[in-house]
Amino acid sequence: MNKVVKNVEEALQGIEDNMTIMLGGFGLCGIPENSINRLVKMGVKNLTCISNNAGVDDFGLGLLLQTRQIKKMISSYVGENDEFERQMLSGELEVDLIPQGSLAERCRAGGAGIPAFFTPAGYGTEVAEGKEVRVFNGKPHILESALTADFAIVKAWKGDTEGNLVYKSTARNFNPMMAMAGKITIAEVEELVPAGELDPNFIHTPGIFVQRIFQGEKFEKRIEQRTVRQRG
Amino acid sequence: MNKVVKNVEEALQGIEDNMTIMLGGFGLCGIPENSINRLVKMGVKNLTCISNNAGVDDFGLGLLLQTRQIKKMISSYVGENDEFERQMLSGELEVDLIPQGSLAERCRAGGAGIPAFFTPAGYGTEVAEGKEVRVFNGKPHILESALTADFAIVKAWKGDTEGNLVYKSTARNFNPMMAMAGKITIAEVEELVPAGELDPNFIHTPGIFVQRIFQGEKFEKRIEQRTVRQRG
Amino acid sequence: MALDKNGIAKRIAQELQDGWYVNLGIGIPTLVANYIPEGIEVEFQSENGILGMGPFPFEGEEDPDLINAGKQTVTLRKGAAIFDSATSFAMIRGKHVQLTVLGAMEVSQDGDIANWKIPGKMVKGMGGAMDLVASADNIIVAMMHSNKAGESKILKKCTLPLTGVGCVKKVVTEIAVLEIKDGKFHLIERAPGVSVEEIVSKTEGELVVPDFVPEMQL
Amino acid sequence: MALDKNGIAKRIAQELQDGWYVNLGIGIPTLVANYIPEGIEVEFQSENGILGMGPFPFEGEEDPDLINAGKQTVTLRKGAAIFDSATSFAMIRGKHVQLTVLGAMEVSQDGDIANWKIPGKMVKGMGGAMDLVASADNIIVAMMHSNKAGESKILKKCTLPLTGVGCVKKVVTEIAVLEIKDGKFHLIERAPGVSVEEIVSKTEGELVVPDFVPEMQL
Repeated sequence: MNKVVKNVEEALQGIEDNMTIMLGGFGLCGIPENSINRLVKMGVKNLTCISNNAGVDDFGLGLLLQTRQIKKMISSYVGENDEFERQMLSGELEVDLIPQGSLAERCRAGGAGIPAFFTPAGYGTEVAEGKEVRVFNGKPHILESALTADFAIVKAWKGDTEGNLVYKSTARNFNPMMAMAGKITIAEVEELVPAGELDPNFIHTPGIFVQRIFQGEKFEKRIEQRTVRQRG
Repeated sequence: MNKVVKNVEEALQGIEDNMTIMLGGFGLCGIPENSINRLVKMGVKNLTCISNNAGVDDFGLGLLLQTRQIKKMISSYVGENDEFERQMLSGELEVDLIPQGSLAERCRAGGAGIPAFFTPAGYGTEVAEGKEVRVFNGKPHILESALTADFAIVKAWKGDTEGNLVYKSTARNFNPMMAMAGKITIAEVEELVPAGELDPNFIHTPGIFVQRIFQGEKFEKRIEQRTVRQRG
Repeated sequence: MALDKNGIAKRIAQELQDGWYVNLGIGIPTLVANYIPEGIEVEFQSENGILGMGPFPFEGEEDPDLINAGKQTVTLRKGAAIFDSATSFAMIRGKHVQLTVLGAMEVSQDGDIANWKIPGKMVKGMGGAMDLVASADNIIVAMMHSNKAGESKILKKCTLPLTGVGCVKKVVTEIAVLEIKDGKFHLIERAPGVSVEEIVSKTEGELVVPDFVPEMQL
Repeated sequence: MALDKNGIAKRIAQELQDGWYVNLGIGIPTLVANYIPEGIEVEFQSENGILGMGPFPFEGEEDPDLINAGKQTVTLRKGAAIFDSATSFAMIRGKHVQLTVLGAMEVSQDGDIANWKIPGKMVKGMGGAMDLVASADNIIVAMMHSNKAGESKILKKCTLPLTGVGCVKKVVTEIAVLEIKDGKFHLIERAPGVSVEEIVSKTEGELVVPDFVPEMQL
């Protein structure tokens, strides 16, 4: 089942104003750089973006904030981003903050046909407002619903022509769950290999979850917090 | 964090009458053979066993049925097993049948701190009896609860001293979820390797889920349905 | 003439569309894999954890660690992927599998299906069937039109414990192709040489018969 | 004399037990990793997907694909494992992580914690904090006893939006170790040279003071 598209232009065809888009990544690690740059060029507007973070001013989702293409962010941790702050405080940008574990599980649930589940996270806080509370084993839990998206855009290390994906190290993060939850899932990979080159036993995202795959042209892979120790 | 125990005897210490035990495997594929043989020798009784299948008469969980050590089976598909049939029809054995996907998800939920979730599987059938029904997106779903066990016993291909596990091919099946859901999880592996030998990026079950690990003495790996095709 | 099992499988294979992921149940459904139309590429999912299931292995190459959901030794196609049971049913429940083909003991005109339990007899369990029928948008049932006693299995209402409700869209038997909509069976095709009268007489459920019922093209 | 951040971290490190998996939050908690007692082996979990997190890399060996939850470049220890965010929070929610250490803006005598939002100010989000505090059986808060305006952060009731309710069991500040039980703070230890009076005066919440309050042994 060949899922390969020529390039980022072809991969992102069909993304339109007002759509909901999931984007993998944690901080700037494992984000679909090429696709984000392309979204800026496409100029699609009023997007709802589901992503754990919102990039920095001049990289990642920050770029789409600069151009005011995002109407709403659904994230667990934002900031590190002046333009984001300005838009949020002025009310230009809607922000829905979700506990990180609930965000991950809600994306997985969306891809797995689980419409809702109970979690203890957020009970007693404003996250629980308007949500059903139920006690299990003496402990209150809140009911959280599944998240899906018109398009999910994920970034993998290697991918094959069938859409099977392998991530590298902590660039995995939210990518596997978001790959499951997109009506159409687009994978940008550092290296596109023929079917059969990836070991079937060590595939992180089976190709069934991926509709389009392409090899990204360039990956900057910016480091957000360069921390090192001295030798010897 | 060294999780290694000497042998199957040490690994299964603490398993007592009336306990609930999860056992990985699908059919006879990926079952913890050495541990099952040891349970027979230990003679623990009135066990509740959670396992997708119940083995065959003289292999796998069938051995524990022969010795009448099992009080209740929680499975999705049983049979292929005359002694099982006899005990079930005579009422000696309680049997709780669960849709396979719900069984897998309930084990995962148990390990993941999700006390309950909604699934469409079983709605309108006797599986739904006594369970809450709720409509999501126009479709009725039933509320299923998490499963946990006093001990989970899983079988892996390779494991390291820290308890990190790698499964081989379809012998993976229920093992990863059950590894998550045991209060104490025991892993029997074909090959025990030093920490650092398994690639951190390709570990199926992180060691945090495993409390005890040992290299099994002998793996018969019986084939249930040997199907072949003729050469060209 | 009524079809044999391979004929039923062949007819169902005509329903396959390029690019589909397909889950085949045990029995007749498994045979569908032998009749994939030319120019069509489909990928088989096995709920024990395979995407891209291949044919049986050559003798001597059986791997006890590589079986399908029927516990048969199988092989992997190029580009296959292995996963755990939770992920497998995430694919199924999440509607990532485009077609499910499975057998049945009874089907009703409301699309209900019964295929896992006969009260008073040995119960083997539903396996993955309840997840599959509750989730798939596209379910084809492969079955014989009547049981061994000659009684219709295409019913107004199922008499056996249900596997799922209102989920079956199409039934292919040895004599007919039926669609289910608006609470009725609709006769779409008949097996070569089988008369409409025979199908009508063997169908207990309400059956809508159009003026012209084409023969299956196999 | 009041402790510095490293002192707080050092005191918290004494709480570690052999064989524990530990999640350290950003700030002071991160420093705990530098003071693991001799003979104790613990494994650090980072919620972005690491078990067995190691120290910062040597200069020139930073890997942009290998960061911790604070987005800092890190390394892996021998025997480490990488996983996705859903699995990471399965570990946390499922109580497989034995200890969580995190910072706070306020803690109440009922064990409530507020550490993610100041109304009217920029809100950065809760990240994984709500999952961590709602799940862990064993939560230690590392914080300063007072805010910059000199007001106590050890309160009868939190004034800021909560991160979790009734979850904090122990608080370590620059001047004291407090346990929370029965709806009260209990003074367990004081920093070397810090008087009980000072701690009492800086604590707004109800504080139970035993006759003898030992000094921390650092």
